[in-house]
Amino acid sequence: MNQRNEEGLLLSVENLGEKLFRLKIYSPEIAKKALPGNFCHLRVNESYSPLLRRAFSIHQVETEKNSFELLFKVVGPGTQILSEKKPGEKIDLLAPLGNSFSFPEKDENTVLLAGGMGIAPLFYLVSSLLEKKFDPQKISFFFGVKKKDEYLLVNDMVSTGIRLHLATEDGSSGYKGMITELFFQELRARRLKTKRTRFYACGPNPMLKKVSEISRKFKLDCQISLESHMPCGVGACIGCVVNTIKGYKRVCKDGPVFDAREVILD
Amino acid sequence: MNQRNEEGLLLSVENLGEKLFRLKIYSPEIAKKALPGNFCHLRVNESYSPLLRRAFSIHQVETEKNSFELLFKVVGPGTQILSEKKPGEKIDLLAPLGNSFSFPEKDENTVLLAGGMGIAPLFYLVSSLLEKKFDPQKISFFFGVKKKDEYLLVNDMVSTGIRLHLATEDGSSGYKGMITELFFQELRARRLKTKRTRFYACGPNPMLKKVSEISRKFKLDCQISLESHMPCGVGACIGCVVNTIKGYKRVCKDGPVFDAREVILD
Amino acid sequence: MIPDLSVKIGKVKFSNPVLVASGTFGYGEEYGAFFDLNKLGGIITKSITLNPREGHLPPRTCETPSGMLNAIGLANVGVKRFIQEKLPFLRNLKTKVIVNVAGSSIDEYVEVVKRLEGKKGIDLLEINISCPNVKQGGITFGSDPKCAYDCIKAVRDNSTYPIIAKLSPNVADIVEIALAVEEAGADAISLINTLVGMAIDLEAKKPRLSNITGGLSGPAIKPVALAMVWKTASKVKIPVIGLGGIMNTQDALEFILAGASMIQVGTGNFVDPECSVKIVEGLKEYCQEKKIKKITDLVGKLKT
Amino acid sequence: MIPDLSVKIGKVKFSNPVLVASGTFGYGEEYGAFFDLNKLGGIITKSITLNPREGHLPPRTCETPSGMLNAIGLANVGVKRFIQEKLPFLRNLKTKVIVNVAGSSIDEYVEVVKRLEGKKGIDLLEINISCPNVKQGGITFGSDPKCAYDCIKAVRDNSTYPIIAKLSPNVADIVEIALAVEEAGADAISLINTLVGMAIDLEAKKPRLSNITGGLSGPAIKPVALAMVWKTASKVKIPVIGLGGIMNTQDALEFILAGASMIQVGTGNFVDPECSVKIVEGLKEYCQEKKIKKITDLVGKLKT
Ligand SMILES: Cc1cc2nc3c(=O)[nH]c(=O)nc-3n(C[C@H](O)[C@H](O)[C@H](O)COP(=O)(O)OP(=O)(O)OC[C@H]3O[C@@H](n4cnc5c(N)ncnc54)[C@H](O)[C@@H]3O)c2cc1C
Ligand SMILES: Cc1cc2nc3c(=O)[nH]c(=O)nc-3n(C[C@H](O)[C@H](O)[C@H](O)COP(=O)(O)OP(=O)(O)OC[C@H]3O[C@@H](n4cnc5c(N)ncnc54)[C@H](O)[C@@H]3O)c2cc1C
Ligand SMILES: Cc1cc2nc3c(=O)[nH]c(=O)nc-3n(C[C@H](O)[C@H](O)[C@H](O)COP(=O)(O)O)c2cc1C
Ligand SMILES: Cc1cc2nc3c(=O)[nH]c(=O)nc-3n(C[C@H](O)[C@H](O)[C@H](O)COP(=O)(O)O)c2cc1C
Ligand code: FES
Ligand code: FES
Repeated sequence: MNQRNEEGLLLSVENLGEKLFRLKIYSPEIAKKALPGNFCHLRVNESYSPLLRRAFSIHQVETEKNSFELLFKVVGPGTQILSEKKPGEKIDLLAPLGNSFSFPEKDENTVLLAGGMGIAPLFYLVSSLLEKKFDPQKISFFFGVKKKDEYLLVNDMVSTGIRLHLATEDGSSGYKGMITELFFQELRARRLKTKRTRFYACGPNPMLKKVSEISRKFKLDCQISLESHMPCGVGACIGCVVNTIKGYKRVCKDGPVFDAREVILD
Repeated sequence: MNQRNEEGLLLSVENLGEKLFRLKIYSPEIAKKALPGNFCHLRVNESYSPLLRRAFSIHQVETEKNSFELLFKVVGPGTQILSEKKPGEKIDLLAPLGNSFSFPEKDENTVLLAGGMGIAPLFYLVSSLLEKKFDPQKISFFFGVKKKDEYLLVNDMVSTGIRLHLATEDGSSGYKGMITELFFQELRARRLKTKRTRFYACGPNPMLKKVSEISRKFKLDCQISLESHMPCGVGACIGCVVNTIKGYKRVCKDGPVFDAREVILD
Repeated sequence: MIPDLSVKIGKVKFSNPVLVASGTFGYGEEYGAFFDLNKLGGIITKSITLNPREGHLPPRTCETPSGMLNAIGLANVGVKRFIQEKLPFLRNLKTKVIVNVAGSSIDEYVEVVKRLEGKKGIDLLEINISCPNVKQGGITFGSDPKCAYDCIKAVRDNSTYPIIAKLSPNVADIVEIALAVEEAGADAISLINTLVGMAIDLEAKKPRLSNITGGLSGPAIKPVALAMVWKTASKVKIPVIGLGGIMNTQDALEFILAGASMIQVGTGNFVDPECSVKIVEGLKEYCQEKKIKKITDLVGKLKT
Repeated sequence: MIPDLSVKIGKVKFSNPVLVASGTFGYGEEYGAFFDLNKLGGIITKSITLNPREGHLPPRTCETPSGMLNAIGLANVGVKRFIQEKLPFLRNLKTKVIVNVAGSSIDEYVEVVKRLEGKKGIDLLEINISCPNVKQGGITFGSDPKCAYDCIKAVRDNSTYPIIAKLSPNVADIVEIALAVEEAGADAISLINTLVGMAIDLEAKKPRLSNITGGLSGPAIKPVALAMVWKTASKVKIPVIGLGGIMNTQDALEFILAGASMIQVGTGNFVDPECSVKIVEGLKEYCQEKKIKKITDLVGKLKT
């Protein structure tokens, strides 16, 4: 009974761009325990529409303030309702859930790839590394979005001194194309070390499929954070599985972080 | 095609007491057409919980302001959601629906009986009579509630000069008991004329059952406004029927106003 | 490009595939106040029986999560008054008129059908062999392939109108029933009628419906309806008409992809009286946007 | 007054009538992190088959109005690993343990049941003759009274545990099946498993589930479940266990009034992991408030 249904208190709701929102939630328990890669399973209201909980990565934690953040995009009814919440409302949460990213060694390089909302958990990972005094120069962050007004938190990242690589699919800013293409170019041009380097990726499935192929090809030590439809979120229903070389694994319990080389995305 | 799905604009939401709310809605069409006794069928939100529309009597109309009012009590999810609406929101309405009260002649007496939220349509009827210069002294209003903090609009009624009779079930103010008992006493004591007098009643079914029995016994010309579960509200589903001496009648279309002597409530 | 939304059942050509479901649209008059009924593909009447029926005691309906229960009890004016009082209004419409017929014995179905024969203003019949709210007959015809066959065959032999058989979802194998009515000569099949359900008033310790059980409709049953349409459409040669929880264009398109040639809006009419015409518009827009010339090109195009 | 919530099935006495439904609670471990499992009347395991099953391709679930579809495909560790890896955890609980058994042939059911025989930590078996998500067997056993009888009889003859037969709602006449399994020696009946359903991704023109169809659960199906419990409970002598959309104490009480001696929480666990224990508490409070000495006094007390 170490896990509980937490009742968080919504501290703030920020609109960061078109359909992009950041929630800050007060919950000492979660703020204390949450690790980069963990997620929370959240009930958006008490009605039956929508019925099931919605999963969101822990995006940032402020331990001293007993709070943590979520970053999300409005894509359907659940996220719509969430975006309309007001500070002071209670939030019904199960968290922290799932496994977490395993950290690099101090002297290793870190390369992160975020596609769209994939930034949510990876930003927390970067913050944690920097807090642990990792050298920002050894951290490369690849961030790709569809068009430039979907960029998020870029200034925050620039100010940390990490190496930032940006791409937009429509070429409105940065490299024109998929972030995985830019990444692949850098890899092939050997501008990225692969030895003693830890790779992390999060984003839409087609992107992660690419990442997992590249990881297998280049034998990268790469962790990816997956999404799936999650009825229970705690490992009980076996509904959220992903295929791996070791058979089906539950994204919610055995993941959401998996070794990119083991996952078989279709 | 004289009826339409109206989109009203919510002008104000007032909390008039525990769980009691009054909404003012802007809608020139409805304000122009609505008669005392008419109701509106309202969709509280776009989700499927609740799925069906909710019916509310037209409680007041301000023709010059192109607005009308609803008065309701929070009893379940639909009314709860409605009570949380904010001015400026759009309200999806079908109105005015149903038949309306037939008015007394100028020289007739008028006796109205409201139980709880039954005040909603009857208040509109009284206002209309007064506006048409009916003599307030010829209007008697019996208003019964469970306990005194459920009284509504009493001051408004007092100031009009009509004869007000109040009752609470718990005796916390006015006559102690059901409003129908007080009414029956007054009738038997012949303090109420029955000739050239029009009676009107609205309230919970047990009350209206009493009223309909009394009306048959004393041969009162009495109109009652009924409630029923209304899927369509327009007469198409035959779901909202009430039994009458002429067979089942649709409350939404053949009513909600019926002759008290014809209705058979169980 | 104006997409072609027309569909055919038997020899009847509908201007579009959107119908309104029996029992949710009365005899058409009421909703005529809200929009031009001629914009619909067709109107299906409340079930008509031989004699007028008062229907069940109230309460007859109640709401359930994303759905509703009804036990109207086939309340209707009876075939005679239908022809005298209701048909004249329907006859004046340009939209297609489908008369839904119910009965508690094959003889009753046949008798009603005979009386409707040759009446001006009727384009098709929908035979309700699936009503869960009457004791005799009704649903039993719909749950046994032999009974379903006999009933539809008898109607077929006594009517020259194209016939739609409306089936019950309260069966183990819908395909079996569908094949039986196809064999009996039905020109189309409509699926689904309501699921048998019940709701309880805990406070009163009583059923919410006076009839105890009723029929469940609305978005709650859409997944069940879609599955039945999909299973049936691939097995029968006649057109399938899909319904159950259709509330908007997207729902309608899902049924069409699953194999429905036409769709019906039932409970959706209550939630939004203009639901059906909005779907007609929505289908047109969808076809335009996706450059689909004929709506029939979409039927059954689910990739499985 | 502390109300007596205990209930008996066969010779097994449960501390209260609240169970968690098969497939929604794994093998108990996961939810043990959220509350004291011993507060439950009992735990029903995921369906166990003879051999381990990987289950269907993802996506395996999707949400529908007030409900969800699943096509897990009976993914489970198989009876051998169940006994080795999962039973030890369950054995240490004080709550009752019900092992749910599935198979694609009567032989498979019998073989699983034989291997479970005499294993410490098992209190009852629930025989799933109703899973809509496997091609062979499964649901077919549950939709024909003869097959249902044969399956339960074979299990009965090969097991000394009390047996609960879990029935499918995808039938025309649930009472017929219930009477058959009672005749075959079942000690109780649980109703309902999921309704067959389907959902479509319009954008992709593909079914939302890789298995195309799945099982519908949650509040959407509660009216269907209540009707089946009510119909069955008055016809069989053995206890009926009700489930389908139970999300709170009120829902549970409605099933009890309709005739259920016990209830199960399925999808409700996903919405609120503590849903089941909250119902245990809620039933206690209700009985206290209404001065009901024994919960069994409420069973079937619907006024009709
Ligand atoms: C472990 C995990 C972490 C996540 N972290 C974040 C995050 O930090 N920020 C964020 O914006 N989103 C995140 N998501 C995705 C988020 O859960 C979905 O966007 C959300 O559930 C959509 O709910 P909805 O009701 O708004 O839309 P729905 O109506 O539920 O869905 C809208 C669209 O999204 C798809 N969808 C729904 N749920 C998922 C899902 N779980 N995975 C993939 N597709 C889905 C639907 O198929 C549909 O196309 C995460 C998902 C998981 C599983
Ligand atoms: C013609 C008409 C006019 C009405 N006018 C008013 C009004 O002016 N002010 C007002 O407060 N209420 C009025 N009502 C009642 C109002 O419609 C219900 O209170 C409302 O629908 C409850 O919705 P809910 O979702 O909050 O509660 P629900 O969950 O729907 O119901 C809560 C409780 O109310 C009962 N109930 C629900 N709908 C009705 C109904 N239509 N009739 C009787 N009982 C019902 C339910 O059985 C339940 O016990 C009127 C009803 C009708 C038919
Ligand atoms: C109030 C009501 C009355 C109905 N009456 C009939 C009827 O008389 N005959 C019939 O064949 N179906 C009847 N039905 C079933 C509908 O035609 C339709 O099959 C069912 O409601 C499912 O569709 P929906 O979910 O769109 O409502 C009725 C449904 C409702 C809700
Ligand atoms: C994800 C999921 C998996 C299920 N797996 C099983 C199973 O393995 N065996 C079984 O008998 N029932 C299974 N069921 C059915 C449930 O036990 C239950 O009968 C059904 O969900 C209805 O109850 P509910 O509405 O409370 O969920 C499953 C249901 C769900 C939602
Ligand atoms: S969501 Fe239930 S096992 Fe992952
Ligand atoms: S609510 Fe449909 S007929 Fe009255």
